[in-house]
Amino acid sequence: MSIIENKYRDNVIITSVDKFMNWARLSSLWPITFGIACCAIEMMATAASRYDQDRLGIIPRPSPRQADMMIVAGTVTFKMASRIKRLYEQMPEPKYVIAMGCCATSGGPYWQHGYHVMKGVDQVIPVDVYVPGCPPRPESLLEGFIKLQDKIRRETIATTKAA
Amino acid sequence: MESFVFYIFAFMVVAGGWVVIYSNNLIYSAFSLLFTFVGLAGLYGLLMADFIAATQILIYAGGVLILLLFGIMLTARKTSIEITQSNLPRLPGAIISSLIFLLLMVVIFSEPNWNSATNPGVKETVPVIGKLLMTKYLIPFELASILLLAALIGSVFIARREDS
Amino acid sequence: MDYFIQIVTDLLPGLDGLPVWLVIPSIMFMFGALIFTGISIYSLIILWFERKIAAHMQDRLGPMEVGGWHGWLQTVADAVKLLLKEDIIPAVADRKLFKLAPYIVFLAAFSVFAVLPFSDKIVGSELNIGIFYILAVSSIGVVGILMAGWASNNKWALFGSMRSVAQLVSYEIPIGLSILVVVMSVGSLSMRDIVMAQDGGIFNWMIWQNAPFNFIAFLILFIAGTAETNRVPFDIPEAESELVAGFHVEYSGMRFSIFFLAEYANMLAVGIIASTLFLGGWQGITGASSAPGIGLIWMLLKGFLIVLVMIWFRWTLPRLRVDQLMYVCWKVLVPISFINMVGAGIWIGLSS
Amino acid sequence: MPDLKTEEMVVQMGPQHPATHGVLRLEITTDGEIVKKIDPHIGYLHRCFEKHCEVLNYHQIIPFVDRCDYLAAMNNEHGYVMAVEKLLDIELPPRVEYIRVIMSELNRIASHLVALGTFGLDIGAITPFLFTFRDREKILDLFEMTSGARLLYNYIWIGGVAFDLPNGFVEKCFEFIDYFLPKLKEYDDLLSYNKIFIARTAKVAIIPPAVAIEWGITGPNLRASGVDWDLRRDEPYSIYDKFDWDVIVADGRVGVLGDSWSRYYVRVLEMEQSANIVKQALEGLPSDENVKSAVPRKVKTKEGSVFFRSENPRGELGFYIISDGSDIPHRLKMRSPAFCNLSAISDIGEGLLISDLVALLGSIDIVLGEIDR
Amino acid sequence: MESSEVFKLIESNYPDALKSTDLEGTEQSVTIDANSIVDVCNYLKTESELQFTSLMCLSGVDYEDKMEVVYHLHSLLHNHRVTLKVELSREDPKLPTVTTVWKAADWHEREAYDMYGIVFDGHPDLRRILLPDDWEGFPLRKDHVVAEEYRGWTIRKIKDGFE
Repeated sequence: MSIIENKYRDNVIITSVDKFMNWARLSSLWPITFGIACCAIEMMATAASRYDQDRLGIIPRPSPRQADMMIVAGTVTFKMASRIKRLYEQMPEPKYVIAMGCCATSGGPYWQHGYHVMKGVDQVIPVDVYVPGCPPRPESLLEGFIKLQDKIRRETIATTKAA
Repeated sequence: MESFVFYIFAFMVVAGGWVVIYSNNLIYSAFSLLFTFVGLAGLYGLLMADFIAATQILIYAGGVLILLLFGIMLTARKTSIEITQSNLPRLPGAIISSLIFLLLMVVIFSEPNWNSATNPGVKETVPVIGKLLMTKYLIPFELASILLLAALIGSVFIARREDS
Repeated sequence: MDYFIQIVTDLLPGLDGLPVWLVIPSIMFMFGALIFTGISIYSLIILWFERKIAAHMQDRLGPMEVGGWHGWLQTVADAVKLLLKEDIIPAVADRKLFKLAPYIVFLAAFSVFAVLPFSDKIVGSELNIGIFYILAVSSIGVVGILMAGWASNNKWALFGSMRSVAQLVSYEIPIGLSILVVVMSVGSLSMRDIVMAQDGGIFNWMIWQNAPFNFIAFLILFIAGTAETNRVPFDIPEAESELVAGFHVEYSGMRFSIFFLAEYANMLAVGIIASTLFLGGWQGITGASSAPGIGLIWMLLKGFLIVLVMIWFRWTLPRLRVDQLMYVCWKVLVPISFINMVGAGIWIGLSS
Repeated sequence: MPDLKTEEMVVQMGPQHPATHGVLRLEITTDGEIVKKIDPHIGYLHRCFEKHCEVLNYHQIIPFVDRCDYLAAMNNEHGYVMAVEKLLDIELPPRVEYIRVIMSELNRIASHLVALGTFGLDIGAITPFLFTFRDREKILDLFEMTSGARLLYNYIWIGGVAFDLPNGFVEKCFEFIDYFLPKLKEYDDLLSYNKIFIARTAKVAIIPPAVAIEWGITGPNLRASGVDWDLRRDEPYSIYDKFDWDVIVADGRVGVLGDSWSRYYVRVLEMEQSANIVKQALEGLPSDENVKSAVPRKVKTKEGSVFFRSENPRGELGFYIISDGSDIPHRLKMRSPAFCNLSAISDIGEGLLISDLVALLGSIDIVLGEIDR
Repeated sequence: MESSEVFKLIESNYPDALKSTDLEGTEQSVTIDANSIVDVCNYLKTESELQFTSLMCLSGVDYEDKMEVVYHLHSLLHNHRVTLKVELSREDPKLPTVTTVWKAADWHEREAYDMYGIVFDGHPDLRRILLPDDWEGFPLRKDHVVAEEYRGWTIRKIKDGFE
């Protein structure tokens, strides 16, 4: 991912460094303020008073350069797809993607007849966590954050073992 | 230690000046002026002219340099970061600057009381400067301010004429 | 500084044998490192505070999970994460200037701390032109911001830096004029003298003297200081809804955190300068205390209070437009502070 | 120096930009900070709504109508359903009409709250956004109680509504109204009459009435320009003529007619009126009736066409339905209010500062789902 | 004023322009000749009794054998409305623009062009509005077949046995 990954074998020190680094990363996930459609409103509601994603240390940043993850909140169209790809490429490693809602996951209700709707954002960028729902409730999105944190917790900078 | 600090500042001044002259990128030239100014301020500081040093930074780094950079950025193509300059008239430049250098040398060495003094220690310079400006150098001081005022009004006038 | 040198030589008696040209710079370096650590820790704390205060103003809780009790490790995690991020330099950016800019901005913010009197004894250098030095040095940061905006080769960044520079250059004038009021009443540019002139309890503080001129000067200094640190309602250089993130839009990871650090260092500097000039510096409400630690605590407390008010501003007010910002400076603050200065001069002349 | 030329610069604002409220892209040519030309690019959220209408039957379209204007799903459903009912000639039980009006007006408040909050965000005030969202949650609670969903309800059906009001809804709704009306004062204190806010929005991006009509601007934006026109009063549909309420027309209180502040404040006052309507509707709510008694099992329309407009929070929402007699529309065109409102931006936005352009965009309150459909 | 009276006024002023009137169906409408639509619209907008100042809606419609453009006009002053129709051939749908009459027609006409390929002569900026510039085909035409892919991304993602 970043500078020091995949250079060392697994050992005790690496494990504790892992723990520390992963803790920092999962505790401060800054999403890029990027809402596309209906889900964006629920994403805003997640940031707002009642659900308050700041409790988990999640504050939105307007610039992709300063963001750690991207919440693809809404329907991805073909016109938009290349933009999303570019935004994703502008983000610094390590970066994560949450596909929020059915549209971002698979095209959702526009799956069959949507000639201009991309059937899942995973055709353009890799997705870490899929949050289902149309739109997902803020609770689901928070659950998605927690799932992503679990995923980060398992990361390691050691050389990946032969599977 | 003092001479060590002196060499650091002197290096900053000379290196900054070198980049100003020899860089092909106009922006680099402008930004390296910052180092020249700061180094110069450091030299003033070593000479116990602390007020002059601070003024040097305030006026030159904070004012003149910014104006210069604004000038470059606003007149040149904003959409590209490459602004080049050429240093074609090198020979005349060399002649003029060596002449100035010679003149300075003559002035410096013809001064009769040119003795090296010991470090006078930290003294408060601001009251002295203030008194001098208000007594002995009152007329040059006022003339300079009138000149600046005239320049200011003139530039405003030129800028405003466009509208009418 | 002398006090610090004395402490270090007392603690490490072996230093006497070493040559002076080696010892003094290394002690200076140690002092610098100490200040740097202090600023970093302070920034982490104040950031956490800001998030908590903002959250409670908005019917939220703010950071709650990271580190257990009320998310007190939140900002530490943020800092560590920023340091671990990939450091992107855009392909079209000017690499040299892009790398250099954050350091210049931070350098300007950091060198101010060299003369700030944290207490009677804890002070980097007791320059006799202290306050003038601060004015001068802080203007270097402008060059760094311009450099950052230009080198990013991003139009939003360029807009941001242009706005920022215009703002910083303008607001230095009311700051200078309101500082002059204090300097006139004390008769010295030295920070130490200014604090000493306010000896003897809360009613001798500079803010109450020369009524009402010093009070107006304090308000102007505070408003202009808020503008100098790019805080709401003067945060147009990084206006989120207009310029995405302003001059640091292309910066990521560590370089971005340096900008962040510089902003919070500047805030603390403004707080300490304002409290030194007007609120009695390291002296307590009843006057100076002889114990060395007490002065530092008073100083930080006052600085912190002013920073808190700035935070309060940020989460309450909308932001001004760029021309209104200039209007406020040139047509409101500058004339008022000028008249204020003249009035204070006359007052001082009459009362002496 | 009369021939000193400044270079013009083309800036891409969006599709990812905090001020564009979604995925709008503005290609703006600027001279310094002044906007010289705006070229809006839309369609980044074109979800083929009208194509879906040509393959789905009348009932199935309702969820897609929801997703067009996701901030005012109830209002959209109401408009669409009334258009189809006009084609079918259905007589509705009165209770259904009352429930629909309550839902539409509550959703209007919710939608305006988002508009207010995001407008504040555009101007740089962060806290009002969280306050409005806090109050909006209370409305969403009411919706959740009735329809089970927070944002997209699929609640208003052709000929009725999906469920009757749950037990305790009326009391909770009264409670909400009592809670909400004092909050308007809070917004006034925090934002509306804030000096900086007024300086940023009053006399900024003025839309004169003639220009507004010419571009087909409707809804609060039109009323902010001083045109006294509200479909709910002037072409009464549903049961709006039974209630006692006022059409809010801006009076240029702090600036001039048609400026950004007027557009903002019309919404604040409209929320008060909506709350009034809800209150009256709750008081006049007829007792238990079967809310699904008029719901047709299979929609069989006669051949023909209908154009029906209703007052959406963003303006006049029109549905043009051409039926060929089957249960699937031959053509359904949606006249979306935000589409028409936004089309004027290149005309109005010229000569503004970038900051004012942001204020203009925020004040006309666009929803990209509806613009791109 | 009732629609039928407006139709009579049009008939008396522009006898050649009027092709047919439909007073029977659910919506009264009048069909205008494509070439004189601008004149008729200008008349409807400026005539003091009518003053159709706002163009509410402009829709393209595709019948299998012909194309239609439908104008819904409304007068804020007199509060009356009228529906105009223009019939076009499917092979070469072309008619003059009404952007000179109402500016609001600008985006509506671009949309009709985007979706149906109807060409509005004299439109200042007739290009695709919703779909990307390099999109092929006019998706709302009844005979439109959705392409398999766009820029390498799959548009239709239909599994076997699922329709």
